[in-house]
Amino acid sequence: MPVNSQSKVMTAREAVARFVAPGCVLGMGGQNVGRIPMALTHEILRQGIGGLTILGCNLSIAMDLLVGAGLVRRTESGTGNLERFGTTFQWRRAIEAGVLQHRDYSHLAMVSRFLAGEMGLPFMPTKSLLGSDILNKHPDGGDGYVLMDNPWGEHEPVALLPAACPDVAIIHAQRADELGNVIIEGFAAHDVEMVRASRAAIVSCEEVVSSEETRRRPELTAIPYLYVSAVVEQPFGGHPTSVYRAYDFDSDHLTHYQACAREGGQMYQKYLERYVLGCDGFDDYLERIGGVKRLHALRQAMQGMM
Amino acid sequence: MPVNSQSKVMTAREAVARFVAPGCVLGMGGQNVGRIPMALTHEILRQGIGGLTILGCNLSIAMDLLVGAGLVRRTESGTGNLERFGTTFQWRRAIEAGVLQHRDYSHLAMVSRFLAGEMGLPFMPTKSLLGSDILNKHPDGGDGYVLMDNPWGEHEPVALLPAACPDVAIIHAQRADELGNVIIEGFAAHDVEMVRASRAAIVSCEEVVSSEETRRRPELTAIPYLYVSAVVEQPFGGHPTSVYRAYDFDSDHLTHYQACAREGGQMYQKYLERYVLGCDGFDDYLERIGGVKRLHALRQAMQGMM
Amino acid sequence: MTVDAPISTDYTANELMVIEASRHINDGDMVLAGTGMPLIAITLAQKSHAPHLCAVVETGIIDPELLPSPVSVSDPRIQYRAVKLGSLRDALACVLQRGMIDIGMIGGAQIDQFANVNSTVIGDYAAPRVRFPGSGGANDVASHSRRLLIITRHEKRRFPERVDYITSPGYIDGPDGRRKAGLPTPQQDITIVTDLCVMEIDKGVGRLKVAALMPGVTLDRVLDNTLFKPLVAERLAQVEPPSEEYIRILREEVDPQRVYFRGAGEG
Amino acid sequence: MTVDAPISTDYTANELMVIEASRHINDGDMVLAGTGMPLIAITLAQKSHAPHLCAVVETGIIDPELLPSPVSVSDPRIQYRAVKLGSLRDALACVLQRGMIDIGMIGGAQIDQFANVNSTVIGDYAAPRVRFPGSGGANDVASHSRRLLIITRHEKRRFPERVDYITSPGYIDGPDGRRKAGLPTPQQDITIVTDLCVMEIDKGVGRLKVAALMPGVTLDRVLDNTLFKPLVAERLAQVEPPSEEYIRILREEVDPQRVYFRGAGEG
Repeated sequence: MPVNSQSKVMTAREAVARFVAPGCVLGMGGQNVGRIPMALTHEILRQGIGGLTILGCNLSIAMDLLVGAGLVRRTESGTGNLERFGTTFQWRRAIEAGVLQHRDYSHLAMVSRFLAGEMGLPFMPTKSLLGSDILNKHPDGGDGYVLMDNPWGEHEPVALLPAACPDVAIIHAQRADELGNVIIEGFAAHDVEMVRASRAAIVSCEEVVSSEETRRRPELTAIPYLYVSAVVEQPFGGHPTSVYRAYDFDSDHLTHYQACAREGGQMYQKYLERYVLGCDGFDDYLERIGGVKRLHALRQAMQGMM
Repeated sequence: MPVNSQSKVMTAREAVARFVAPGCVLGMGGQNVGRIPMALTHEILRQGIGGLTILGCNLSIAMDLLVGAGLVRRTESGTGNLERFGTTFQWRRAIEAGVLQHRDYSHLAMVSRFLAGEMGLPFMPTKSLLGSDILNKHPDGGDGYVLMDNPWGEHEPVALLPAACPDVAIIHAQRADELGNVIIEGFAAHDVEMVRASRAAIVSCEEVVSSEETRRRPELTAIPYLYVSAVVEQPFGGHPTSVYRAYDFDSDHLTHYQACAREGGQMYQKYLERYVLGCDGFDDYLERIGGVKRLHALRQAMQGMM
Repeated sequence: MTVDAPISTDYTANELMVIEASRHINDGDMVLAGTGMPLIAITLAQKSHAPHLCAVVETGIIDPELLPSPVSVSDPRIQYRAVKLGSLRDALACVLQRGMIDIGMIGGAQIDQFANVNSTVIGDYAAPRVRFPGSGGANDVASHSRRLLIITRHEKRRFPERVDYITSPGYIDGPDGRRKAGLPTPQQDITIVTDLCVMEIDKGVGRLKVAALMPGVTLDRVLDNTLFKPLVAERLAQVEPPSEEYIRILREEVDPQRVYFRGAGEG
Repeated sequence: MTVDAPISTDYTANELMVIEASRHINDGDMVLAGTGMPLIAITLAQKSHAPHLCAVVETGIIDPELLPSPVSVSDPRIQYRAVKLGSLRDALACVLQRGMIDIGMIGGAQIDQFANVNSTVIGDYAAPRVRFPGSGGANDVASHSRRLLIITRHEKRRFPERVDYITSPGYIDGPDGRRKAGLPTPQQDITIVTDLCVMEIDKGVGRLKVAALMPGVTLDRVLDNTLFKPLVAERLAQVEPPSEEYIRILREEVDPQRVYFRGAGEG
């Protein structure tokens, strides 16, 4: 089947319906308040796809929404938080309540696991984690790592970590072409390794460009189309997080989300209803959070930093 | 010592004298007829720095010159050749004569070893090499790899390869800035992993640009200055190999070199004298191979492919 | 730039904590700092005595010019004029694990007498009383940095005998703890800067020692606010109060929107 | 594009060898090809029946449009209009070792009855009579491709009972050879295309079987030029002669400068 002449551009609804299955292992891109795949996450929420295992380095507001909506069984990551805006409160509460399994790693450990996955390797060594309870207090009966001695050293332990290969990865980027070649601006976090390690990947982007453009400057391609299953054009698809050179994060909305997530209960349900479940797609959400005026201000804030 | 305000631009003579020591492990960038660090290699030849161990994925004409001049003790690589132009004949002869140690790996194996080095890891796993004599007929008594079973699999052998960390790497790129940030156009081969794995690195380039330019588009930086010891500006510094978007390889000169290398003896010594040892720097060499007219033709040949 | 005298008399304990942390950064250091006070401390250092520090941010940012009040390692404010915008692997594997970071800076919810840091859970790991965000890059920074600096508010509950969970290893259980665990930096320098004092690891015993007190703070106050019993330096120094210039830089150039120092300088 | 009849009567054995090899590439295949005839075969395939093949070149080139007469995997002629120009790791680790290559194509100095390939030495490895370039990416291609295609001139010395050195493993020593070695593709399809015939691996015994003969070539001639005794298919096919159109494409669009086919079509 020709792969380099087929457009993979589709709606978020279609992409999520086709590639995100109940009970699947979902890899999430971006970090904290940067390039989080919000539009795709909202679509998963609206389609109510549950029983998910979520993998990432930092897991942030997108993961918290899925946990808060009861769609997540397990997470594996280095952190769950929005940094200055606080912990991911729904996640924290679910762990404290014992209703969510979580496996701790460090950020380097997680990207190492994706690195193994993208290279077709069963594991990746690391010299992090040694001496820590991330190794010692392991909830999975020890299948999360193996210690070995460096065969070329003298009592030099190395931790082997199992490859992480999500069933489907979701990321948000600045640009992608119709074939699925992806351009990332600003920090890339773990997105490239994770997408290439995954069995399928959905990329939402601010703008779909022509593959003619990609072929004119192929050094800019962060991820070639070989790994990408669907391309979704959604301007502001990372809101309320930031997309470098496009728009700043929305501090007010993040603060509001965190207040609802911390409070929980009715207030959180109202957030979900108003901003996600009751929305007719992500553009409707963008209207509800303040529409053109708000988005324009976020663009201007980013321009001021260029 | 401030690293981000110091210019590392210097002559090839100075860079090689400072960073390439007799008996050192030298990593070489580029592949076959593409982006081979010829200007830096000529300088090593003129300075007569010997006892070298050379590492690379493919080792090509630059390595062959150093072997032919008797400066190399050992090589470790996936290949020694110039592909359609033939084997690296001086290298082949030296191995057949038993005067050069060589350790075989595959190209993936070599880049995996550099990958371990750049990540601060003692080794890297691979699923290549299994069942081959690259493992079984090992000349070093078995210290070149270790086989283990994947702890998460069932009788699934994995080969661990030791990290490769050259004392100094030499590469040729299109552009670098005065701090040592490097931009590579066209294929990157193993250059990024190798430079980051090395204790020092000399980068020659077609053009030194300003770090202001680097900071305007930091996604283009292939190697940040942290890993680079010296920057040498040398247009056509990859001749007779090709530098993408700048010039094509010089088929006539490569053919001539191969004829001399195959013939050996007097003829090879004459090549060395005429094109390297007797030259007053690389610009003098460029005059001798045909000067402006020849170089212009190579530029035009590349333009014709753009 | 001279940022010395005259001495300020109008500063908060939090401000001096960050200023003191920034003093541990030498010009030209390669630094990896986590979110919060660490990020603020390196921003201050870059704008004062260490203009040539090279910041490496875990998300993949190499040597940016730090803009005011960054709230996250993913904030666009710390991507400005970087020499490379790359990946988490570029930063955490190819710089940090590669052994190139001179000084790493992190925070933490609990720190114990061996300088072990907990940012994961309070209580039993399997059934936690309080769940924190987790390691992030902190375990990596603590494992691989040549020097480690930890910034935290000095509250009793933050300084237990033993952390509930070692997220980021200090000396683990004594002077040979790091070596026994196989950590690549077995003799790491570790410094804790709080709003009350500065503690340093005593490598001979692998435990924290109070090295200096903040101006106006007594040793008793430190001990009263520390659940473990730290060693105390024979000659207990006093942390230098900040110059007016440092305070100005901190308030006007580092955190002009008062994201970190609410109310500071407004009284 | 229809590149069928009429049949050419003016072609060389080398030309048909490359054309036959190209026929093994399906449109849309992800292909990794080494220098020489493999590169020529995929260039031909892209310009004829497989315009949507995705070429991955080991130096880091993804999906280029192949320009005429490339002489190397580093040739600028195979970087044109790629969707990504990346690294050797991108190609050999993240595509090939990741298991994404449908068909890998290599050459080789020796091929034995188990389809093991030698491109390293003739004679004793420690004291070789002839030293060849070595594996390059060939070992990787043979280890990880779903299907493997080997193109080589059919000369007696190239087909020994046992290769002097296994650079790229075929079935090693029998039907379970690849599985025992732990190769990720234990049941790989292997095809050898020469100027005399096409051989295929018989997975039941892990040995090569003559499957088809080039036009005008007898089985005896194949056997006379093969040091090992290959299996022979019950129904021995004949390789289809090329159409005039394929010959035209090969000569005019793939190798117009006669880098590979000196003298072809000039008689």
